[in-house]
Amino acid sequence: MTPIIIVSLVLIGLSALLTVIRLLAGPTPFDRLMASDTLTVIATAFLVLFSVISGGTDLYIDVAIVYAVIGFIGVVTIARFLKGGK
Amino acid sequence: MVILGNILIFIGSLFLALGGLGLIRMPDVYNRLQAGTKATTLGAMGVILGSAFLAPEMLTKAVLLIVFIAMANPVSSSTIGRSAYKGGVPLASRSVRDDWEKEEAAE
Amino acid sequence: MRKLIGILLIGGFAFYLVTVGMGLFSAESRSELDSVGSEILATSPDLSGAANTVTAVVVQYRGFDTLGEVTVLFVSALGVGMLAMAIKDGLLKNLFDDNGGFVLQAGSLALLPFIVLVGLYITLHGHLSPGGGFPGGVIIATAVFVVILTSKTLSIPRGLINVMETLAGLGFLAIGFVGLYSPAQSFLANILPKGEFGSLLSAGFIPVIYAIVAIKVASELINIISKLTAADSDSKEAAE
Amino acid sequence: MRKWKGTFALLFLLAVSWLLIVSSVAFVELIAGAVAIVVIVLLTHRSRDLFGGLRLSLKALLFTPIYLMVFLWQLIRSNLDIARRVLSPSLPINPGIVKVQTQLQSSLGKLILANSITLTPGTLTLDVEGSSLYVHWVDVKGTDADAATQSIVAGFERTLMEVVE
Repeated sequence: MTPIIIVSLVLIGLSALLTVIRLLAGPTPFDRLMASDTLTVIATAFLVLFSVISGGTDLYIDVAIVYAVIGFIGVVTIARFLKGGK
Repeated sequence: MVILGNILIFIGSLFLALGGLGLIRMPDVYNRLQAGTKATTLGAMGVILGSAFLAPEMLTKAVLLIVFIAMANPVSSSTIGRSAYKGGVPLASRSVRDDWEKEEAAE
Repeated sequence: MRKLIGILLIGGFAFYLVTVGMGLFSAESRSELDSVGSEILATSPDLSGAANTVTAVVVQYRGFDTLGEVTVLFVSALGVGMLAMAIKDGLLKNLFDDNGGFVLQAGSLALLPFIVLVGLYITLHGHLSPGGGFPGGVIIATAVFVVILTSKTLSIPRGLINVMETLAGLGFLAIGFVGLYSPAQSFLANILPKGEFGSLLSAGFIPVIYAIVAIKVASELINIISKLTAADSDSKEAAE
Repeated sequence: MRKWKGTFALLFLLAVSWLLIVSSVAFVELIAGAVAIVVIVLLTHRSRDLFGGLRLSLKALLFTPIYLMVFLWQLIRSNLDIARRVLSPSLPINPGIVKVQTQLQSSLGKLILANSITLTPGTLTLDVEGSSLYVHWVDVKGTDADAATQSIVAGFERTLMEVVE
């Protein structure tokens, strides 16, 4: 692990932390939903990076692909449900 | 190759962090969507491509993942934005214009 | 109350991280905990021929259990279906009072084939990389779900899906009985050739079982979704 | 004709995706992929119709990488733009929703345009109705609808016209 990657991990962690703050703070349900959407993408990126730093196996990238797909579908579904009840 | 990968990962994570900051600072859900979508799309693309440079055996899957994120992320953001608008979330008070509201009122 | 729940969630997550971290760093507790795991890791490649040991455990070591799980899913799908039938218009129908907007409509149609492709990849490579029939089937079903979200008039071939579900269930049983009457003489014995370790055609019947599980999971979930949202009620009315 | 075009385009895109995701050209993988792709294409007739909007000509093939380049450049620009706005203490935004027009006919064209607008500097597509797009704009300039159309849509549209209908 080079120092650059450690700094990058810290930055990704910071971004996830800020997103979680938005997730908890709201104020509208759409803010929370958007925060979880962002969190999905951040987690996908992190999974791929983790797959490299944990020894270069390409197993985690399969997990990342599935995570991206399921995350997208979940967010879209909740967005559709939220529209019904104001 | 390794150096390029490191640089890409760093730039990507920098944009991810900026996106997180945008999520905190922007005044309403639409502006937050703007910051969130763009920054995380490019940020995730950078991190994924950079990781693929460090481990070339997963380059093909990484390319597919990048294309998927580039297609799916704007769709989910648009959907959230549209449901927020239809669900009655107002624009921030400093907004200057709303063409859509005029249309809906006219109907 | 909500703050309390938030604090509890964060606290629970922190506790989880700390325990996981401690487990990773103390070598002794690890070797104690992993005694069954290391046994399976040692025997799995010869016994099942699957590169993914988790899959080997699910299908090879406890395949009968998996058959039970699929049955549980089938029974719950049946129950939800009957409940949904009792409420004529479909439970979730009124939630979707418009079409979801053009971007989602076109976007879900554009992404549907590729998401299904990912689902099939996950299913077929379950014995090589993380995944398998259960997540693969769920991915396929959810992709169809997003298309249903945007259009109530989508006609789902429910008859075809029911046939597929039944055939998949019978196929699972058939493989089990083939194992029972083969020289190995045990239910769900892995009698197919193991193939070359790590290639697509390896691990004997594991990819076959997972393909069957994926078909069953996907068709059951699509059935539940279409009944709940009454997605094909319009087309049914048109046919009558 | 359009139907066959969509089928062909979808077959091609799925085949490329399968090769990318398995990252192997072993014979069994190719056979499994071919079966999977044919089944998917047979079952998704709406997606086939959607992909019928692609132009299949040498010129379109030539313009696809150009479009991707334009898109990538805009994405990088938009991130620098967001970075500038977020990092400056006064938060220089001037948001609003504007309605812009597009000349693209096919659903696929409008989808790609909407997605591209979402990822370009300061704009986010909220909805598309017919040939008009409702766009949330971080920095609204002026009140003229034509000027807005010019600055948001026109840059992509010219290149995209060559790729989709």
